[in-house]
Amino acid sequence: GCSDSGDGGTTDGGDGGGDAGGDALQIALVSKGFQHQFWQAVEQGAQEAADELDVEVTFEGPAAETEVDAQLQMLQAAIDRSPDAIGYAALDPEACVPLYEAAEAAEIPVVEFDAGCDSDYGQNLAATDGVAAGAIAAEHMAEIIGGEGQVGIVGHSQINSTGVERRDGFVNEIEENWPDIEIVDIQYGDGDHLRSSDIAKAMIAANPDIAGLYGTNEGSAIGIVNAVNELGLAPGEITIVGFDSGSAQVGAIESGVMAGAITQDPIGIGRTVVENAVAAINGEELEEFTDTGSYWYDSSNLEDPEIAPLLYE
Amino acid sequence: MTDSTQVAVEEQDTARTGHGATVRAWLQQGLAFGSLLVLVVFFAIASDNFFTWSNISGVLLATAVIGILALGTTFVITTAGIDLSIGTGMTLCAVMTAVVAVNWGLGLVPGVLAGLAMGALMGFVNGVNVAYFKLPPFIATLAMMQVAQGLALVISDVSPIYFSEIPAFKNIALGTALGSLPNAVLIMFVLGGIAYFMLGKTQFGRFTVAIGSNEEATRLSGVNTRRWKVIIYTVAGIFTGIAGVVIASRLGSAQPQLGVGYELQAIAAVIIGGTSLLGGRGTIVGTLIGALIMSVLINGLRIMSIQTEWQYVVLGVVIAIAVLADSLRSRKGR
Amino acid sequence: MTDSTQVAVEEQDTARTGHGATVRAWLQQGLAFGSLLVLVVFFAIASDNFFTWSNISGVLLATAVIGILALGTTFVITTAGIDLSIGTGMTLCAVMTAVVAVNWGLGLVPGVLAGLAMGALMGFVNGVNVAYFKLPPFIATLAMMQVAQGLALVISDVSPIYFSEIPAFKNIALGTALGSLPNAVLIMFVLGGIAYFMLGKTQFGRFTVAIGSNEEATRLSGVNTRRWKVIIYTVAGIFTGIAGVVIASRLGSAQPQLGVGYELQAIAAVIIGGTSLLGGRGTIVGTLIGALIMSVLINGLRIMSIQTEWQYVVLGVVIAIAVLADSLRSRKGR
Amino acid sequence: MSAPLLEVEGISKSFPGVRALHDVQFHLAAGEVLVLVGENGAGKSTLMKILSGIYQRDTGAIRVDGEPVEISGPAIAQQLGISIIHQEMNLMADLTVAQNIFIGREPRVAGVLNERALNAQTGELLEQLGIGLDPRARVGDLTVATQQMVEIAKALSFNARVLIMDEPTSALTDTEVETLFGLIESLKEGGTGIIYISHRMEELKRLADRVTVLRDGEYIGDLERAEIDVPTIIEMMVGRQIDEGARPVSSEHARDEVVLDVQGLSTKALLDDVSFQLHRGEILGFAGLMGAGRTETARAIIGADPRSAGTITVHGRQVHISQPADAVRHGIGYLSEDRKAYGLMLEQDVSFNTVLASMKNFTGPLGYFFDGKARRVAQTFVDRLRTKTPSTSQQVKLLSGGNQQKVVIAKWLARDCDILIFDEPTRGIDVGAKEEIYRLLQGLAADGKSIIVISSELPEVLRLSHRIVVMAEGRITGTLANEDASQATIMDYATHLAADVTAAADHTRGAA
Ligand SMILES: Nc1ncnc2c1ncn2[C@@H]1O[C@H](COP(=O)(O)OP(=O)(O)OP(=O)(O)O)[C@@H](O)[C@H]1O
Ligand SMILES: Nc1ncnc2c1ncn2[C@@H]1O[C@H](COP(=O)(O)OP(=O)(O)OP(=O)(O)O)[C@@H](O)[C@H]1O
Ligand SMILES: [Mg+2]
Ligand SMILES: [Mg+2]
Repeated sequence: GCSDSGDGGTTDGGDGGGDAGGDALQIALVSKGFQHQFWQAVEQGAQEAADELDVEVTFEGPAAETEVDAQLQMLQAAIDRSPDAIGYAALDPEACVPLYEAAEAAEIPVVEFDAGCDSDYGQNLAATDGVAAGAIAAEHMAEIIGGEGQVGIVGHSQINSTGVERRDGFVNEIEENWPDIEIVDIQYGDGDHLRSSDIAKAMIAANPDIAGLYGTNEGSAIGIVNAVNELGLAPGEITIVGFDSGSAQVGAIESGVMAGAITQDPIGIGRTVVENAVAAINGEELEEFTDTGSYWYDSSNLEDPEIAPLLYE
Repeated sequence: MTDSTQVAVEEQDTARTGHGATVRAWLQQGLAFGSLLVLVVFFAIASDNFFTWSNISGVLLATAVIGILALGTTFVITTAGIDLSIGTGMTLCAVMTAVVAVNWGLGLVPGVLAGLAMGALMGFVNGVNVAYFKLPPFIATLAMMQVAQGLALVISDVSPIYFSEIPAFKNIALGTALGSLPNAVLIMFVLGGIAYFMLGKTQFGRFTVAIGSNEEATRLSGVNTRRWKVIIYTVAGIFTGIAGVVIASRLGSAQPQLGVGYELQAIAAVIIGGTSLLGGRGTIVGTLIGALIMSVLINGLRIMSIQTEWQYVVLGVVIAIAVLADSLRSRKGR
Repeated sequence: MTDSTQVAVEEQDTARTGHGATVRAWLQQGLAFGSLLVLVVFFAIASDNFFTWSNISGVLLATAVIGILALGTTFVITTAGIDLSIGTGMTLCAVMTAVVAVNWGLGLVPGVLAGLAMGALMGFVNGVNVAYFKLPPFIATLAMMQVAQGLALVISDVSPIYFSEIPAFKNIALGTALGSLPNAVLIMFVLGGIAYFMLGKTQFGRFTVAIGSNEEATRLSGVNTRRWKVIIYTVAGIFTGIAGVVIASRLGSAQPQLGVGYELQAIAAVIIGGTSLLGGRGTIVGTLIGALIMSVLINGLRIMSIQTEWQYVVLGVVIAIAVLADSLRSRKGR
Repeated sequence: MSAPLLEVEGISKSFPGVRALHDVQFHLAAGEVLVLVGENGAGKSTLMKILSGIYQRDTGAIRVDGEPVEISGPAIAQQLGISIIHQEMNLMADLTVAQNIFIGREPRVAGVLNERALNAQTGELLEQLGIGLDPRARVGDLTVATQQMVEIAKALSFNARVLIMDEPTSALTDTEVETLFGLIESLKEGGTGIIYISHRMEELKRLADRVTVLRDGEYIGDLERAEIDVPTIIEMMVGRQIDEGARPVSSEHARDEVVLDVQGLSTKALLDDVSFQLHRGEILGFAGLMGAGRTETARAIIGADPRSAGTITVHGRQVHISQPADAVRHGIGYLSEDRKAYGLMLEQDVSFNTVLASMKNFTGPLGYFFDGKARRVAQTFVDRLRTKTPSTSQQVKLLSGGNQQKVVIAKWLARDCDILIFDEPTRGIDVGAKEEIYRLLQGLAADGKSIIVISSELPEVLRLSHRIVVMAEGRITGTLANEDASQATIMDYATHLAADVTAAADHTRGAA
């Protein structure tokens, strides 16, 4: 017996299917965070899939993406709960290895999302290619500003893989293909809206001719939008390229303050990881990698059927 | 013989203590103000873009939230207490405002009032925990810090709440009622004036200082110290509530995950300004200067495109030096 | 006449103070220990998965880093000081270890020594700032917190450094020299023993308590309080260094962005254990119990799959209650 | 003749603006007791702090055995064999008696503290000194008087060649004073030179081999033992004559109106059925030995400590007092015996401290505080009490001990309570000022205020009180009219219950 919860409607999940087994499968998702909209969307997708497949999921993550240690403890606690499967998004690819061994010993299958662990035990990684996403952002930025001028980056982390990849993808693309564009400054605001807007304002003050600003996640991007609003600049005077989704970014794009942004498919990631977890429990062979993709969206394609579902609130 | 001493005594008076505490307080602030001037001059020379109106007004705006938090917490620190809950508490107030104004659809005024009430409530609970349950302020407010962080997430349903339906809300912080200075800056200075009056010119302020100097002696003097402590923490809570409203207005949204770390910045501003963590010595003007030092420094480093990691290092060193100058001076005074 | 007074005094003594300090200390710890037991029993009943060997050893392992930090900082807090630099300082030590061991290729032992030396250096600087430059400990260590955070990023070149080339490094924390308990746990308990000895049985400990009770009186008794304060902060720094090595070993890497927030957890553990922020009263056993309370609580909430946001709320409330029980008791004791 | 043990010459010391000492000299021979006298703020403590390495002199020379020395810190003073009992308590409250006395000199075995040896050593010392104290008691739990004994034991433990005592008896009752004097005698015989500072004139005759008088930081003169005459000394100290007022008689206050009626007051720790009445216009003295429970009675009345039983009636109405604020509201003010811990805000200025208990008088609409008015009132008290301070904005910690005490008194005079409880009000106050304070209290009583004076100085109790309550072991053992009281009768009441209790205690101990 894997789960100990009493049968029959203990929690919201138990829709009393009345099948032979009775107890629903338990899947523990340990994510990189839970407060950001991105992770909330992942959870949403996971929940949707869970409801369809009639399994129960738990979802947790540390307060900040710096808390590697706290995340390991969450993973440890998840293993000790002995669920039927675990979904894991590694904050650090090395530190998780011993815990994967523990999971293996406890015969709990592990599937991965967003970022993987350097262990052979994990199965399938459902994620976005951050470098590619950053390059797409750079390409659009460069085209909009006409291939020349100064741009700045407000990053959300100089060290987490997402922050680094999105920055590097952007920087590489500019350096390789856009010789007339200069990246004048890169600073990091931890995704804090307020700090990001103060950073953006300082960048604009320091580089009055700046043509574009790129924010590497929702908080950074909205920070830039706020900065431009506070400075009273006309929409489009500075080209803003953002990342992720959320109603504020969608609003900024609709009003023309933001040129466009990259969205990933967090709901898809959530769905995939749960589906894969169930498949793993059933002993199915899984692919090594599922690219959930990243997409450019702007005022022209907001309503497109491929894009609209990706724009979580 | 008596005469000669008297003369000596009077001389001293005019020379050094004058109006004793007052002069000392001014010296203190003078020193902090000196540090601020040095920073401003340095950055003005180092970067052409520092001393522009737009940047200066940006720096002031960036000071507002920390400044308002620091003002409230000056009272608490003057009682020899500390308030670690101001950062996440501010967030909870912002979220409360948003929930009432947007989610419940009650609009701007009830939202703002709810935010302030939330701040007062948190401060009240802190005060009761400290005064009546004798919790060390560090623990009482650390606990509140956690609770506020959790509750902000819970009542916002872990997602930001936008004020897009109430466009007027943005004006609280970003409107310009007076000239071209954002309202948030005005709010900070007005609150500074009120706090200055409260600390320096009222019974409330006297008791705040007295409790910080010697709580037991204050109690034995017939002052209901417990009740006053509750009042002091509640007042600080109201400042937290105002900061919450201001930050929500500035961001146009309530961001429930924000806030951790603001408390240390605000406390640092208070101490840099010259308020003593040991209690009994508080200065409102100093606090505002301290907050300005912090934000000028951060802004200047950004303007100069110093790498973020080096910004931390410089910030740490400058904080130490700013307070060092003060502590060396007061050592000489001995 | 003298006789009668003598008897009276002695009677009072046995009746009220007993073995004075000792009894109080035991009561204190007894209380903290009681809270711990309550938590353990509660979680054991609430979840079948709590009281498994794997989970218990997991909880202990999770306690190790905070516990080691809390041990060192107990000394500092007993002097009525505070150390906010332990969180990011630990990170800087971890990075230092990695840089020397991996980047410079000098291997395990020099790496570990470099980490400890880094810790000692930070503690030393804190101590000098506090003792000789008279910086308030809060500011001195807040500044160090920033500096350490920045330096950790700078010397690691803003990226994690992995110990994959030195597989033995992992054993420092995760090896099992004794039974199946991870070494990190052993290290914590051994350090606990050492700290217990240092605080209770050595002149170092005696002066630590004396400085926290009345620094001026200690100085007037002919103790070189400034030098001892430097020593105390340096010792605390070495504990920080050890914590840095342990966390690096546990993670198999030095994560330069880690650390913020650990200081408050460690300080909370110390206070929950019964050490007074006002100085003069420190307990090592209490600190370990305090650290265990924190990690049992966090683990238990996770095991029970409580939503993260509610975990914060519960954590805050339990911290308050754990210390409340103590403060109510000591109020009665008066 | 060989060089004196200790000799100072031409010592001057100024603090920013305050000239505390100017060209002061004195000398001390081995086996001699030199008593240093002078008004509050005359510079006595400052001079002693220079000798013990806390302050550095501006000019002048210090010679030990004829050799010039530099005393740059407390440790150096210790090495030179100079040991001091400070006027203000300087103990580590969280450490035990033994740990306090031997801080830095603990017995160690291979670096490990030997607590047992430490306690044994301390026990021996205390026994030798005739101080009945458990070496393991935590100092913070002791009363002021007991703490003072610990200070004394600590200073003596150094086997110093020069022992400085800065008002060691200000907190002691006669019993401990006797113990201390016995100690001083034996130290003298052992060749220790003792510098003794006191405002208690009766002690001069008992102790002094020589008296050195300071006034306003200057050396006034020396008197050999044979020349010692209190009025002369007082005149040298204050520059004028002080005539002592007469003892009051109980019938002086004719008014029978009871303003405070305490019945059956008990506390968990000590008090047992304490009952007494205080009349309008009366000064009621409380006498007793150290630890008799006088302070505790006062604290219980004003609600500073919890009561286990008892009623308090003020002006005929039973009142509920659970904290000092309630007491003050009902017109009862309490001046604590421990000014540093419970009386003053040392960091604040004279004006701040003076008005703290009477804030209402200085508060207008919106809680506005009238600072100017407060300063004026503070200044009137500075003048009335002759407090030596450069201005009302001087920080209290910079005043001399006696002047600090005057500030606490001013605080309660400013409050204008109907009922005042003064616990050791003249601790550390010089003779001249003392007499002024006595007159002030009598004036207040004459105006219809009622005053309780707790004092360990029997002459003071007799000088002031209409009636005298004597306590022992937490109980009232007698109430005397002034005309029926003498030092002898009071001591009798103060000890007779103690004797009973001792017998009982011995009995139970025997049984156990
Ligand atoms: N640190 C200081 N700063 C400024 N003034 C001081 C300081 N210490 C003492 N004084 C002043 O020096 C003078 C002498 O003080 P001191 O304490 O030596 O007097 P004292 O003779 O011991 O008086 P008392 O009998 O009241 O104890 C006083 O006027 C006092 O206010
Ligand atoms: N905080 C306290 N808790 C418990 N007992 C105390 C406390 N303070 C004092 N005592 C004890 O209460 C008794 C009465 O002390 P109190 O101070 O009332 O005596 P007193 O007559 O004022 O004498 P003195 O002040 O000269 O020592 C003493 O035995 C003392 O040890
Ligand atoms: Mg003196
Ligand atoms: Mg007493």
